[in-house]
Amino acid sequence: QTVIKVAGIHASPVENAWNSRLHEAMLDAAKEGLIEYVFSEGVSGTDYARAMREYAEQGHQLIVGESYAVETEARQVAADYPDTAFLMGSSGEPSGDNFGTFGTWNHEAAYLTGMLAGAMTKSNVVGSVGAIPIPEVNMLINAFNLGAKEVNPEVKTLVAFIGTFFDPPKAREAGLAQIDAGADILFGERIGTADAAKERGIKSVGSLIDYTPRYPDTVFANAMWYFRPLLDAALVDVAAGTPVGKNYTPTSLMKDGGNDIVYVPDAAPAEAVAAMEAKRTAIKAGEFEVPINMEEPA
Amino acid sequence: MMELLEIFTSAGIWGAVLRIATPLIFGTLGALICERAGVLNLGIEGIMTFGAMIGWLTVFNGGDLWVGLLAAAAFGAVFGLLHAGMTVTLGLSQHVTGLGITLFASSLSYFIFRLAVPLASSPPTIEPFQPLVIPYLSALPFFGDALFNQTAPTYLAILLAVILAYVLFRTPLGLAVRMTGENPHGAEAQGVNPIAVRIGAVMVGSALMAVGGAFLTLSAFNSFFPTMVQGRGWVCIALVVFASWRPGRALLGALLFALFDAYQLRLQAVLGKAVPYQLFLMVPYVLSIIALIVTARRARVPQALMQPYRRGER
Amino acid sequence: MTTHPVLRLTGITKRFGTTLANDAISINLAPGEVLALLGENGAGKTTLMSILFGHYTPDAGTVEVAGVQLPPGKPRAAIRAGVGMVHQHFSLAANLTVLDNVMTGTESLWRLKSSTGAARAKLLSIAERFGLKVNPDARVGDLSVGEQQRVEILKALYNDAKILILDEPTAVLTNLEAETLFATLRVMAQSGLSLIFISHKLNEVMAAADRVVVLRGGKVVAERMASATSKAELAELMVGRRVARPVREAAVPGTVLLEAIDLDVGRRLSGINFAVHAGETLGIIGVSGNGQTTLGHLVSGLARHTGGELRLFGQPINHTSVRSLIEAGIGRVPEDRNEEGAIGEMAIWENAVLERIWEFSRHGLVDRHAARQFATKIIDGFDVRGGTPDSRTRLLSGGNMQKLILGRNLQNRSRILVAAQPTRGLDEGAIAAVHTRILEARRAGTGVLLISEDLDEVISLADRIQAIVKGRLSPPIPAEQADARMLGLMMAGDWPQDGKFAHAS
Amino acid sequence: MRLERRAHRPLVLVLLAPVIAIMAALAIAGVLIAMAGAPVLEAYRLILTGAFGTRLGFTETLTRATPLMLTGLAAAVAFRARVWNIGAEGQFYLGAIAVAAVAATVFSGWPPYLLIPAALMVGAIAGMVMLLVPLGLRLRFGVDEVVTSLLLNFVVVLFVSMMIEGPLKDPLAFGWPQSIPVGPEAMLPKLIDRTRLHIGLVIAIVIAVLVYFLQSRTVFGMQSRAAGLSPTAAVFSGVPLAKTLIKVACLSGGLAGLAGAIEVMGVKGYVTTDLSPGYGYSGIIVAMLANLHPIGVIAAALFTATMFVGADSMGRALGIPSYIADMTVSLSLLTMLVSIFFTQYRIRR
Ligand SMILES: Nc1ncnc2c1ncn2[C@@H]1O[C@H](COP(=O)(O)OP(=O)(O)OP(=O)(O)O)[C@@H](O)[C@H]1O
Ligand SMILES: Nc1ncnc2c1ncn2[C@@H]1O[C@H](COP(=O)(O)OP(=O)(O)OP(=O)(O)O)[C@@H](O)[C@H]1O
Ligand SMILES: [Mg+2]
Ligand SMILES: [Mg+2]
Repeated sequence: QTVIKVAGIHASPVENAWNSRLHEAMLDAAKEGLIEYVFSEGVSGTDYARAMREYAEQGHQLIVGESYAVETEARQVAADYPDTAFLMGSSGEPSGDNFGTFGTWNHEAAYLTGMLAGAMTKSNVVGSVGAIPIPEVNMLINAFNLGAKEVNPEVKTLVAFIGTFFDPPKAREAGLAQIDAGADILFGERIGTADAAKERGIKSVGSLIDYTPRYPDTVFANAMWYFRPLLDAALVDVAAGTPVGKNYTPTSLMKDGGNDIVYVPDAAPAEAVAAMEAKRTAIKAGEFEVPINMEEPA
Repeated sequence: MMELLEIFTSAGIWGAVLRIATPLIFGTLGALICERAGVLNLGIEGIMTFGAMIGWLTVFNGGDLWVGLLAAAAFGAVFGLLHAGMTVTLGLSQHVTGLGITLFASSLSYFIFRLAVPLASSPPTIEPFQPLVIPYLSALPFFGDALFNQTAPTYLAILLAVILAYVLFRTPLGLAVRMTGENPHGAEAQGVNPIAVRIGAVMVGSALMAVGGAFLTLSAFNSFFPTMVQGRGWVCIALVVFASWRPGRALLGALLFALFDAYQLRLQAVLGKAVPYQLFLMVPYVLSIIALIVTARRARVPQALMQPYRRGER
Repeated sequence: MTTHPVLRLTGITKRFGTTLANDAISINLAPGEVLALLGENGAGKTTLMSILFGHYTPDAGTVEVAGVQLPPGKPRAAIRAGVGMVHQHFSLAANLTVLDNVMTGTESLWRLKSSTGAARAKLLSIAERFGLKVNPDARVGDLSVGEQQRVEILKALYNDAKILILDEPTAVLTNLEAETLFATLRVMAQSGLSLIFISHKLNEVMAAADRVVVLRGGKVVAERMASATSKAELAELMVGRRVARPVREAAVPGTVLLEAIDLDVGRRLSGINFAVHAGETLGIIGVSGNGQTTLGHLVSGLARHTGGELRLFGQPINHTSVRSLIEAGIGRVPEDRNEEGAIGEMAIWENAVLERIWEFSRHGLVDRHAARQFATKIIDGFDVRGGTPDSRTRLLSGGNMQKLILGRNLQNRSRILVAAQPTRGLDEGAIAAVHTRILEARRAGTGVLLISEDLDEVISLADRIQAIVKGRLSPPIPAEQADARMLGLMMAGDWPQDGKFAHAS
Repeated sequence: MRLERRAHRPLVLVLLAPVIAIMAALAIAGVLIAMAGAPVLEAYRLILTGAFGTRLGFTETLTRATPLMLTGLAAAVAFRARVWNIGAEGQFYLGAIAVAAVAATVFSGWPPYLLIPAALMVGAIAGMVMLLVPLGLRLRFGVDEVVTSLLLNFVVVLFVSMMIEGPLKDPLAFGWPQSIPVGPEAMLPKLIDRTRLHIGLVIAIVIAVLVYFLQSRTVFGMQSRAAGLSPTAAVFSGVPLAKTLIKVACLSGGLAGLAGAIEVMGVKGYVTTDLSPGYGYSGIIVAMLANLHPIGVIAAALFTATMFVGADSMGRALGIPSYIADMTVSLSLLTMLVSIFFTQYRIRR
């Protein structure tokens, strides 16, 4: 078995929750000896295409990253380097034989966290703090809200966008503002939100990564997203020489282990947990499909 | 519409105002000191970033929170020395040096952070400043939550504005700083060394800027993120002009700015997406510009601002 | 005087790049003595005083005050030793109050509180003692030039100066203010203060100084007791050759070129009347702050009249612009040559043509060849020394810059010349040169409007004289009838209300 | 010890200054590289090859220099007339979004030889408008433009963000906030195939030469310099101050707007809020490095781009944190400022 040379290009610093999922998965794969991994972080839109080309010219076989801000250019690069495989977080379609895409689908897990939140809220108000209303953020918050409403039709949902991906103190202030507006459970699409919850002694839900260790008494559930299944699928294709120019998103679904809920069992009432677990099983079995709504949440 | 006004009656918003304002107060006072001595310090954004990083790193490595603030101040002063060395001693362009320092200090912060801290999925945390409980006051209804539920650095920032106003307008040192900013030749003619005053002022000012940055990682939040200063430094530069170079008004300006910010965050909760959120985010900037228009005629710009002083040159 | 000197400068040498500004200068000053330092523009006077005060570090030489050597380059040490200096270019902060300006640097910087009260009392008592009235809380920028000068002196006295240095203290003062100043200085000298003052005005030097030291090219070239010399001798010593100001011959006035009839400019000038004839000089005198600047700006195209009539060559004109006036043949010498007259960082040729750029350009392109030729003509014709057309104008001395400004206006013979304070701050040689040019232009038929605060200058150049007081103009009197007393009265606003002097023509 | 202005700038020093500056910057960067545990000499070699050694590096350097030339010119033109335009970043973005708004809508169907010039024009005009606001505030109310132009940068970026999430949002981008594309007809022709290098480089160089001509040979150039050096003297000389400054602002803002337009039409094809990695701010630095000389701006932009692209590639090759690129650039800017200074001054005693 040959070791595949993989390069990661992160538009944000790798601390960013989303990037950290990719980064960790690749570090793990490297540790297991499956890949050789190098990366660049904080690569701006202007420099992104150059980074792709440089890695391609250096002979990396698989380039993993995100083409959200450079969809057109990224596909051009892929066309110019047909021997290199690209796996890009993207809102667009795959292109050619070597440009594969994936979306971040942890909406199923978000739905399940919403079910817990809806059951737990006393004020019947839950809030979400997001970065900017892009499809994958919208989808997540919508799923959370829907989950909450499913168990508690009375619930009122608040949404705030802070207008930037990187301002934890601001996310915290937005969280506080929602608490002031009555919310007693916060869904933190952005890091910083849970700090507000912690400060005011209420509960909070994390997204993408497991925030519970960081906020033990505050974050009772997380809508986890796992990149490893995506990476593995792409690695298989690269090793086999099959084209990677396809949409890998389905690998993100819960039934494939791409996302899941992680929660503190005794934080929520037992019947709420039971209802949620039932749904979880249904999703995994393909009996229930969480609706995908990419519209900006109202 | 009542809802829009009701926001102001919650204690939460006033507490938020003080918190949001704190880094701005430090930064604005820092920039104000520099400018009173005649030096524009556009290095502020980078210096705040470095302060945020080094303050956090100090605490992360076992330092006390206050030691973290001190470390930030010390490194801020070092960058101040760099800025002063170039703009005061050599008399190089203050804009360009400042922008260069911003670029340098921020990239250096990220670089050091990356080398010093093991990669983790979410950035490691420290135990930040906790709200300081002030006997009786913190327990007051409404006001306790609104005003007296802050961390120590916030009170320090407010105190600093008062101290700075006193120093500038009531002490010989303050007079020397003001004279240097108005007419360094005049200062020199009275036996005050304008070069030394400027270097000192820029160092002290930069130290405050860095403390403002450190507040973000030691009190407002508990981790360091690259780019987390998010333009707060530039806002401070505007606030100095808004304040007509007066510490009291700087305090007021920072609070006002914070009020808009806190208000717009809460407004989103009320109005939802009826209005693009960008419009709210614009409000503080637009209001600053309007305030500048209103105060422009009355503002007394330090006459020697941005003018290099070289001894023995005319 | 046999007492040993309070101040001793020994072998002071200072070089700026290639200029030797001070060349082994040695000077002594006795207690209570008033010493005048005289010399052409650029002779090195200011440099010498700046070294004495510690602004500049000398390349060689020492400064001793009362027998103790001062460390070089330390103004603070000089101040402590009792040296006070009033700078040629004021070193005041316009935005600060008088008291702030005076107090700066007088207390230890690390004191926790300024003793404002004590300082105010001290300032007022000094002001009282020397008759220098000021309001300690006034913002300096709101004061008149004369008042600012007072603040400068008070600053020096406040530090208990025993030696007071004044660098051209009267350059921007009127005769009246200058007289008051010198009276004050005499009082100070009698109370034991030693004084050094720099001046280009020989009258003042003769009247106020005990002793005169003349610098030329950075060297001491002569030393005279004031009682044993004359203005003519001093002038010659300064310049190194005989200079005499040209003498005005009788005018042959021609037609009226420029006329103001009951003219207002806002509230700054009201109901003024004057007429400038061809081949004649009309002098306007007045104490600063009475409207000269506005008058100068009006006829330079920078201000508009709001009432009355302004006639150019008999035609009423409504809106003036710089270009229309220059095209009509008005030459303009601004009162502040550094601020308005020339741009130091631009080349001489650029300053020569900037205000008439349309004559030196086509389709928006500057004809640099023609412009340089024009500048060369001025440099040759008006004896502008110290630069080529391409050198930076800043390098020119004040006198030469003034010749350049006159030259660009007179090269193609203006029909009217407006000259505001044309010799302010210039040395005797330069004054003579400027006066010669103005008289030459007049002889050739140019009508000259001379706005000046220097009575001697107005008396020697003008054919008729009017005074400006609080925005109003007195009726003219012929120069033959003018004497210092009469002009003094006029400047105080003392003229018959019917608009005619009894003995005027 | 004190500084003394040199009577003239010795040619040797003028030539040596950049060399010394770069060496000093690399020496300091070397310490940081060593801190990151990478081989320093190898790093230096990689910077060079990264910027020039390959076709990719070479064309990327030129591509990155293109917007810097234009924003550098924008700053140089304004600063010469003492119009402190710190707002080139905002003008850049407004120029870019304006192009995005018209290229594929109003101008759709136009032939490229009309469409491209017209779109560039629109970008330039948008930039102009953006600088006329702070200048107008200065002329009318006496508001210092340093601060207003700086603040407007943030307003413009928010405005752009509002546009690309609102009316100009690309419906085909699956909700990701980006503007509608300018369309293939509006894309500037490439200079070299399979690279990002486009005709914008030529445009920028031609404009630099034109600006040089404008400043050194025309009445406008002379008057704008006079207005900058001494407004009072300029007014006395009959220079129409407000008019001149307005023209300067149009030129400066126009150039920055054009930079944005060219970046969209040359490289990216649509607008996002990270279109510019601070080109507007770097332009100020470029202009100062060039001593505000338009031809010098070309060199300074190339220099800045070289340092960035080279150091960025080096960081990637050696696996050290990518922030090394910005650090190297800023260090070389600071050392360059100092070394240029010492061509004008000497230290005595
Ligand atoms: N800081 C300086 N740098 C360079 N040259 C200088 C400087 N100061 C003075 N000089 C030059 O030194 C010479 C003497 O100048 P100084 O100011 O002492 O003359 P001055 O006698 O005071 O003249 P004025 O009567 O015009 O005031 C002049 O040639 C002047 O240009
Ligand atoms: N823009 C203005 N608005 C209101 N008052 C003014 C203005 N400019 C001048 N004045 C006042 O009008 C009077 C005449 O002003 P002007 O500047 O013409 O005097 P001046 O004799 O030239 O003074 P100086 O010799 O000090 O320059 C003064 O009292 C002055 O304070
Ligand atoms: Mg002098
Ligand atoms: Mg005046």
